[in-house]
Amino acid sequence: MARIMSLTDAVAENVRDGDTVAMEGFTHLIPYAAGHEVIRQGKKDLFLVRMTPDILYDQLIGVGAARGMKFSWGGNPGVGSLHRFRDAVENQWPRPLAIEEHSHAAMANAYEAGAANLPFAMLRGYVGADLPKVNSNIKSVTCPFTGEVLAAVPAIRPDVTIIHAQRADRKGNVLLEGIVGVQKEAVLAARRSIVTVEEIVDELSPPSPNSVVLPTWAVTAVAYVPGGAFPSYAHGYYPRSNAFYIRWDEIARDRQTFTAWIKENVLDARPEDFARYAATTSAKVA
Amino acid sequence: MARIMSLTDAVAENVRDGDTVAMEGFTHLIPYAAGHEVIRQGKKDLFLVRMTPDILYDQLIGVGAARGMKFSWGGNPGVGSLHRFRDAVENQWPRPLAIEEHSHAAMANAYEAGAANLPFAMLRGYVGADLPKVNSNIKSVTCPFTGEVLAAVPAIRPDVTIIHAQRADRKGNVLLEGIVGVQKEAVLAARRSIVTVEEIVDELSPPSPNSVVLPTWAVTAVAYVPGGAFPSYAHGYYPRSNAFYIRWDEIARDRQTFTAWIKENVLDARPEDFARYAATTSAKVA
Amino acid sequence: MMTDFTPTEMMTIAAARALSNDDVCFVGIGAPSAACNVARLTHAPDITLIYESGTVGTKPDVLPLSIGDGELCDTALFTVSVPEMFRYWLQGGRITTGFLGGAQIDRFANLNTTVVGPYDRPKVRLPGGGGAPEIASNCGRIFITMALSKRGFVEKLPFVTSMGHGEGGDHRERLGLKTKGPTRVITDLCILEPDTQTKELTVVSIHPGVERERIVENCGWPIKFAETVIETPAPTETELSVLRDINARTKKAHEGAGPGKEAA
Amino acid sequence: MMTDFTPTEMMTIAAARALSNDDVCFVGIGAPSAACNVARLTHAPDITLIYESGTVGTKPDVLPLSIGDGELCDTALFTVSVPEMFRYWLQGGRITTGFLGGAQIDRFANLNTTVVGPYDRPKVRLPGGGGAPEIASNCGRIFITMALSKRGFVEKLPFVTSMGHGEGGDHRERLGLKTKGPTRVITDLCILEPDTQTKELTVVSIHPGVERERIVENCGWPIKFAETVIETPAPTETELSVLRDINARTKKAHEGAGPGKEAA
Repeated sequence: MARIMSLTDAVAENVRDGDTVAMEGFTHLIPYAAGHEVIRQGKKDLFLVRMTPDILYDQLIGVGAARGMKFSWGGNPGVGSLHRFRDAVENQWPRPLAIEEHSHAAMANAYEAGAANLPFAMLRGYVGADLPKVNSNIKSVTCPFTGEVLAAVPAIRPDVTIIHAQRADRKGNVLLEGIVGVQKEAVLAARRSIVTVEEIVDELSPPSPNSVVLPTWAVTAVAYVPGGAFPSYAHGYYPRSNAFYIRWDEIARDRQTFTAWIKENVLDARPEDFARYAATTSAKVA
Repeated sequence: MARIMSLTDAVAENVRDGDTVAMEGFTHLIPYAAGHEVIRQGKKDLFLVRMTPDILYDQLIGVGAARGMKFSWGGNPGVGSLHRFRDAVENQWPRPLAIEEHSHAAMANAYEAGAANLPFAMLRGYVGADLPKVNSNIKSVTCPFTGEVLAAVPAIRPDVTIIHAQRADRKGNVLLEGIVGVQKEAVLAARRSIVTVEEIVDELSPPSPNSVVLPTWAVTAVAYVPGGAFPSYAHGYYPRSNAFYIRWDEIARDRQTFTAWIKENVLDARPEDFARYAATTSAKVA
Repeated sequence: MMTDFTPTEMMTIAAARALSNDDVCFVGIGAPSAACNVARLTHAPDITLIYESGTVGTKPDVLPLSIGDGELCDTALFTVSVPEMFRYWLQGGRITTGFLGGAQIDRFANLNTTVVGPYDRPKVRLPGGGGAPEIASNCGRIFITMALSKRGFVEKLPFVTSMGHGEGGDHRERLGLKTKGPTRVITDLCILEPDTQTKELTVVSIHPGVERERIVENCGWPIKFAETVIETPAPTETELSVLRDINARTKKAHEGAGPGKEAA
Repeated sequence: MMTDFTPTEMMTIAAARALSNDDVCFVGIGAPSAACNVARLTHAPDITLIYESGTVGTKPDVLPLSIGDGELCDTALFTVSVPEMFRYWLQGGRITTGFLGGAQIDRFANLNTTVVGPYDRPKVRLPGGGGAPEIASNCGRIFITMALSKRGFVEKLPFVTSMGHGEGGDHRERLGLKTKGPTRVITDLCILEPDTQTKELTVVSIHPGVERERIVENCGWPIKFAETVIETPAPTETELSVLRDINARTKKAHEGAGPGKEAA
């Protein structure tokens, strides 16, 4: 059963130095508050996994918390480069970053295989592409019926997955809605999981029998962190701050402005500070 | 784009003698009206596919419409045997029935692989079981990373899939809710598809962004057949007639009572006759 | 403590007691479904019941006739597609306990629900395995409940639909399985558990009023008894009334609907 | 017919015209997204737009900054998980048209969005392929839109992120692909299509007011012109006003939110 606990305790108990960590969210519901707590607690040598490492992973890489990263698209969506990621790959600053690069389809299938407790995933993929030449974790498998050859990648099985969701009930059952990305798969594929939520409610009341629910016995820890996805968004709660994504380009371009920003907004901040993003927005539409 | 048409035309155009046909529905939303139309039109030599062939496939087998069947559980749920199925397998009446038998997990994965356009599905399955000894379509595949051996089955790719759903909009987009079984996969795995619905509405209005919707361009034909799932049920419209399932045992046990029932309730009936099951029930709860 | 109960009631209640509040239980239809819901309505209110139709955390007020009755979905925490159920939840290793019944069982708790007679020329064609083959291998442990009879408890199965302990001993481990397999078989006369070494089913508890001879007579193989055999505690008043209530509600709910002429 | 428009506007509008009402289109972010939505708001109101975040049949009022903006989900017919998107819809063969951009392209319409320089010691590390490798192989056909420049249209790609026509000719068929691959590349100066035999990109249409020399100068390889080259029709008043309106709404929507101090 999931324990409902503070974000500080949830991260302290479940994220360990050296862990393989997936903080997922496909633009929507990115667990910023939890990622900042990981930085504040000085976790190190993490192997980060994420389809779309965006600003949050730029921050983790920039502070030197990561030894490596498995990913499929590492940019600031619609804006440009992730400068801290580039600085790590191009100049090894603040430390070298070992990368394992895939396509979205392969990553999505690899999470899916992890959730399904399979050792690998297969896909019609990578045809004519160069990635298999530089990534030894892209192999092939032959259909025993037709003889067709398909691409194969190892299942993703994180030590811990961290996501943000709209709400949980008091038993720790979690509801996600909207663009749900690979979060369900990432949680089910992981040994441990932390879910930060906008609200804790008496009744989960899924809007449809087939809503995306994670039952309490499939989650390790739930933490109440309203606003915890900012500058990403929580469908029905507050919108994405596209302006912050645009502004991040200036902040992250320079090592010093980045470091100053981290000090002010992460190291000297607390999980509760995210609440202002939930509070200052227009009324809920959900 | 799906065409909205009569059930008679939909079956006439899309179900051909000799076809591999999947009429899916895991207890819920079984397309009885459409199956009866297939019988009325005298379609023959069908290869039937279904995880849980229940009364509807008992009827199709009993009238001699099927040359074979791929399935994973062939009983009358909670009641007992499917007598027409048994008569075909045990006594070849009214004709022999070639069977390809799997487990539920294998069938579900095989539909999933069909929807995903993969040639086969893999699963942790059949360990220590005898089915692989009698079914040459159960093979194995080896993980290229760990060397583990997994079971493999061919993807299911029906010529035509037939399902029943709660509602469609006027463009032919379809919504399913409740126990959705493998219907989405069965439709996406098929070359052609027919969906009968309880209602045709102006706006589909899915109750959640992540509702189970089949877009019009993924469906071949939509037919308005209220009550078309009876004695199965349509969540939010009318309940399952467990009493009819119990009663089927007597009807089907004997070849003559079966044949008389088919004449009265199928051959001499029309799709519109199903409307009484929709009409006589308690108010919608959806 | 009641004395007026049927063997089937004793079986269901003994099966219910095997479950705990923390179980995430994959429920087979029939006797398992009754046992799981009696557990939920007595000592294990927070047990998670899962039916293979995709309903998770369901709390039916009446017992379903099929594994996909609307009642299961209406009262579920959520409902997933059947592929997801078998991939993420069962194969994913999220189920602590699978609860199965069967037509035939052997001394190593292998089950047959496929055929009597040769597969190609069956004397009796049974429904088949359904979810059982992978329930048996992927759940943390398996409970089985079926009435003891010579037809059901047989020396040799004509067909192994789902593996229990195979040929006994470490057979499961040899096939790479990490789950426990059948750890308890609850019948209408007694409770059996596999011997720790040989894995042969052995009587560990006998229901009140049942003679050892009756157990021996109703088993198709020379059944063994454990060194220490206890008496199964008789049903309590609460257990019996909960079971009888749900059975009565169920009977009422499943009657009614007309014979294909009138709707329910 | 307008004469006052920018090359980027011409590019977007020419790209929009390539789409039809019946298309089911997998939309890349940036220029493709603008083109697809202009198509939807002009001649193809029933076009189905799909973004890889899982939104199907979306009708955004403003252009998304990312492929997962809330606007896409709010206006979608339905939204699926990302694994389902890539498995059932893209790999499932349900997408008629994929619309891609890229950092670099070669004469056979292969794209690079991964690195400049060696992969292990990149001079410039680009974001990577994202969905592109499988969009390129699994969609019925591919449109590409990017501005013509010597840096972008190169003789040899340092890295093939997604395959176009490979080494040209029947390379796709030889790899077992049954989809068409890139059938059109829309730039700010002209439209290119692969030669039917060699598959080399060839200029088939030149935008109004553009000289052939300017095209030659801005391409990194000796670019070929088709025997018959037409002039791209200039944007209509409707096309331009739709494009400018959506760009204005988009700009307004993406501004605002404070610098990590105040919420949007």
